[in-house]
Amino acid sequence: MKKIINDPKRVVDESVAGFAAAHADLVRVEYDPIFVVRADAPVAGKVGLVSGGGSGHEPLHAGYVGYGMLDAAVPGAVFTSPTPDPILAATKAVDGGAGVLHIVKNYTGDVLNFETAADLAAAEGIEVRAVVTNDDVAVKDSLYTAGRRGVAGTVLVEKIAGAAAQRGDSLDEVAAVAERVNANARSMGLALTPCIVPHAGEPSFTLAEDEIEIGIGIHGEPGRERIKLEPADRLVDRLLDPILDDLPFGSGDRVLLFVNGMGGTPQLELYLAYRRAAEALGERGIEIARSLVGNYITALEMQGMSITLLKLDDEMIQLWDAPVQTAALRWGR
Amino acid sequence: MKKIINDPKRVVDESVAGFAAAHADLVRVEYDPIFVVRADAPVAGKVGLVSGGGSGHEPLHAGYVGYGMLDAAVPGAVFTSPTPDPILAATKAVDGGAGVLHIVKNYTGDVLNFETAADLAAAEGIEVRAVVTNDDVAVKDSLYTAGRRGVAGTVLVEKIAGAAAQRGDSLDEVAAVAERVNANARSMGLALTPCIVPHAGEPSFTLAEDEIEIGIGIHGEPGRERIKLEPADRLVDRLLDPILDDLPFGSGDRVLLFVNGMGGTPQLELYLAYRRAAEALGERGIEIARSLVGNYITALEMQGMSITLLKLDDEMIQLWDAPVQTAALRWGR
Amino acid sequence: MGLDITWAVDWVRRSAETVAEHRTRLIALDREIGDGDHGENLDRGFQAVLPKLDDLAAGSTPGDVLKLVATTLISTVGGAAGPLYGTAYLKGAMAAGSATSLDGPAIAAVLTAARDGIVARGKAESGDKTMVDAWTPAVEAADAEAASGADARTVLEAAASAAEAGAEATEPLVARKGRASYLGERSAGHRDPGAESSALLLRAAADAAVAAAGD
Amino acid sequence: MGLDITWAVDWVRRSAETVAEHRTRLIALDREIGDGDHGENLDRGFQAVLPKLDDLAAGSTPGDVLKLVATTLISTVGGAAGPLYGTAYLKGAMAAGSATSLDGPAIAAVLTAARDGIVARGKAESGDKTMVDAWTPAVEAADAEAASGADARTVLEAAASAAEAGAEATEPLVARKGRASYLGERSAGHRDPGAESSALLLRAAADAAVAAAGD
Ligand SMILES: Nc1ncnc2c1ncn2[C@@H]1O[C@H](COP(=O)(O)OP(=O)(O)O)[C@@H](O)[C@H]1O
Ligand SMILES: Nc1ncnc2c1ncn2[C@@H]1O[C@H](COP(=O)(O)OP(=O)(O)O)[C@@H](O)[C@H]1O
Ligand SMILES: [Mg+2]
Ligand SMILES: [Mg+2]
Ligand SMILES: [Mg+2]
Ligand SMILES: [Mg+2]
Repeated sequence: MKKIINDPKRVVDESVAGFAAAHADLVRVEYDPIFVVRADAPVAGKVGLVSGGGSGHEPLHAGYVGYGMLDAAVPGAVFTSPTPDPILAATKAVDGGAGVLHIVKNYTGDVLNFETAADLAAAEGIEVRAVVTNDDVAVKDSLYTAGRRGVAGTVLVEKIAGAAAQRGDSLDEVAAVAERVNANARSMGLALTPCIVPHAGEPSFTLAEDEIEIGIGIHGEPGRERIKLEPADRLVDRLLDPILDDLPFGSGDRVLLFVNGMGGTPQLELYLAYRRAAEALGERGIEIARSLVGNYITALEMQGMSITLLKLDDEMIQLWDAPVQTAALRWGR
Repeated sequence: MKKIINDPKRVVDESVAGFAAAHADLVRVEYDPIFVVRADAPVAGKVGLVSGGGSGHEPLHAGYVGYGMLDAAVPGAVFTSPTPDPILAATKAVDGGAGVLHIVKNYTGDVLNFETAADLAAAEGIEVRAVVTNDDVAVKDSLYTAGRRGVAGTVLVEKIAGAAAQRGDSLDEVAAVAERVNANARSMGLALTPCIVPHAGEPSFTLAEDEIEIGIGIHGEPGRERIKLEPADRLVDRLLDPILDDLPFGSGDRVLLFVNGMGGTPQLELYLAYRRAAEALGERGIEIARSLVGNYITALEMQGMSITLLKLDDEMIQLWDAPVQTAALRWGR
Repeated sequence: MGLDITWAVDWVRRSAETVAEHRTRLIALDREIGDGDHGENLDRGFQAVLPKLDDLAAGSTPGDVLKLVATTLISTVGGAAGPLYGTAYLKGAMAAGSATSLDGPAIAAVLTAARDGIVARGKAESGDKTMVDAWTPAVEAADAEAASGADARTVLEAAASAAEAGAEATEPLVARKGRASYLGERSAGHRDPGAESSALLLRAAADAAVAAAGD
Repeated sequence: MGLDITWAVDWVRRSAETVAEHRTRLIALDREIGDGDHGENLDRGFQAVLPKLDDLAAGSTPGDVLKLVATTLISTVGGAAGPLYGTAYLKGAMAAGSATSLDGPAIAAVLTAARDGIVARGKAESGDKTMVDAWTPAVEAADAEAASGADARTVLEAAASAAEAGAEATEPLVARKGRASYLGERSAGHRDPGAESSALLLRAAADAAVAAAGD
């Protein structure tokens, strides 16, 4: 295992400390229990947005704390949901009197720990709502399973709901727009290489030089299918087709096209993939109204990418375009 | 070789096409010869800034084309300087009547090709000045060698000179501030893994599971020294010490601390490294006035990082803080 | 002869020991069909419980020990296993009440409450390839022994053996809950890490009971 | 007997062929002490020259062919080798002038001008571990042969052999110019890719002269 780390047990603490030092203008960090919070929190009268989950997906979530997006991020150990204590502490720290929205990726651990924290916060008189993101079409959904994973769509939910909160929407309104974004977002990912969790020290799976995993999540877990490496355009189609069929997306739709890197794939390749995705959408008469390309939700050093489509409406576009000032997403101020 | 590409010969063209499609609000692309230019170029009366070099360092340089930074970027083949033709074409495309500054990283190929283009542009009546960046302390400098490489300091030169041009400085003034940034910037890098040039298909060097290269550049070339992997804090010190000694930097200096990822290293590790770098500067009484952490100048999927220190003065801080709107660096608008 | 506070404390110590010993194996199981953190998470949790055992007030009951484990796991483990085991120990503690000694039926009741807590929280059914597949046979075996008048040690022996068999029986299953469910058919052929750790914890309880009997 | 346009065109074709054939080896050499693109760059350049040969006007001279190679390499190769080889062919073309046939001394003059162009552009000295270390011995050998009255074919044979020896002799050197200089002492023990490609190109020139003599 080759990593720029000291003690594997201190990876998250030390990295968060570096993040806080580099972005002292945007955030501060509480250490016991650990969470990252907007420098000016709580913002009086504003709905507070809290997200969190296992570490290793950077810039998610701490990179999205700031004006117009999250009020706090709660980092767990690598790929491990945080416990209720820091979620509760973060919830209290961002409560400006208008209630708090939890944005939770759909994993059993995240859901259960956020649930407990929400119960505890409610017991202390804070109004909490939760939105559970589940945009991953690689997972077959059913009443009898854990359901779909929350993946890259979560970034879009955080930006758009964050803008709604920033303009003064109520908790119900912010939760509603977050739900709407999640309901209109679909993602799918692939991996060329596995990643190595620091405390595990070994890759999550092994792949031959010509093999890739299709339908992966963001935790270094194997995907649904192992196939031979194919040209980029074909790989893009393999991700895009199930996404398009699922919502479904069709001619005349306006979308946000989001090509996300898993952490170890260079931008050169992400933009090359974007080219084909844009072409394929064009062929179907789907209009790309907004784009996002880069490493926005990752699985440590994994090489691979995911594609997300979000079907936009006017309000979503307006909220997407609204100013945001975070370490990882910034425009308009 | 595992990459999200189609034909290795078309990697740069297809990626640039994707970049142009994703950022049509910021840039347009000319294809024959290929270069990326600000959507509103030429800006009348403004000094035009052109940079370029081999591809594979993304977001450098196309990611820095836009308001307040570069006017054009000229991408060569992967790790290969572009030829004079596209440099000349880009120079003509951004000439707003106030002259054009070439920002050239110090590599024989880049210097020679930009030189030829500048001669040709001068012959067409365009005033061209060149600033050659050479911030890499890993390379021993001497009159008899090719000199130091231009590496991460180039990003800082482009931002600060770009802001000077944007506020209306003359060609001489913009060149002077670019030279001043270069003269006050020092960098050094290390690699945990090599990278693979698409047309080569094989790694540039091989490293054992416990070995790293110290003093690498950004072209997948081996460094000056191969050592055993060490804890992150020790690695940071290994990069920082020669940087500090070289300028030298000392107590009371205000600096910009830039921890750059080589492409395949996750943010988690970069911020962890930043923590130690900030601590080490603090121990020496050096004030970190500004920071930058992320993948800003890369070597494809290489795992590793570089550290850059820039000694700041008031004007540099003001120009650093000035609004910038590019694909990869954006604030203030 | 019932099991008292000494047993409960010993169970926790043995739990921490067996989890540490099998940490790497649990990580490896979780890497195959999950995200490779189960052994690390549980190890962190039980290591956090150990120092707190020294602070237990005089006159503490087995129920107090279980509650201490519950709250510590909840606040240190995270992931799916943290809340699920936390709930299990919490409900077990409630079933144990303030009794100073637990006989066969009481132990069976504790295990039943723990299992019910896991099911209530995680909504998994038998056969979903989760820790429930270790707990449910364990509870059934414990109930049967308790009904036939067995002592606490025998009840725990039966539960541990049934949990071990249950964990092994998860191997051919296709997961329907937890991370392994994302793999679909590819989850078959691997043992569920949570079922395995459940078996380890119940074996630790039985071993502690044997040691207590030997006192 | 002098070398005419047929020889010049044949040289270019043989150059393209030998560069394509040794593309992978040149890449490998450049990977060891550079950035692994030399074979790719040169191959791209010479492949771009080939179709242009068909468009040469009737009555073109060897100098016209060299100029065509120069401008094409400059606008397609990039990197260090593009401008350096471009300058070499450009200066060579100027030395060839409008002669329709090049004898021994004329060939030696072309090679000298080419080498001088590389040195003027790249500022490398002998022993810096660059293509100059192939060109300088080649020029010296060519001059010596030309001075002793040898014909063009013999001059080129001598130049090619000297370039090959010069390329081989770069192996122990520590680089002071080009990318290999960044490696410091670690550049020793590897052959310079540009010196190697220079030897290939000069061997192609000699082979073309042999073929022309056989006409
Ligand atoms: N819904 C559920 N009900 C019961 N047990 C579950 C459920 N989801 C997951 N588990 C158990 O949790 C174990 C995984 O725990 P762990 O690896 O610590 O958490 P995570 O999956 O969050 O990484 C699985 O092996 C399984 O036994
Ligand atoms: N200053 C120089 N003078 C002469 N030859 C040089 C000089 N710098 C580099 N070279 C030659 O160029 C070769 C490398 O060419 P190439 O790989 O195509 O360019 P780059 O180094 O830009 O990748 C080296 O092997 C060396 O022979
Ligand atoms: Mg986990
Ligand atoms: Mg090159
Ligand atoms: Mg797990
Ligand atoms: Mg090269």
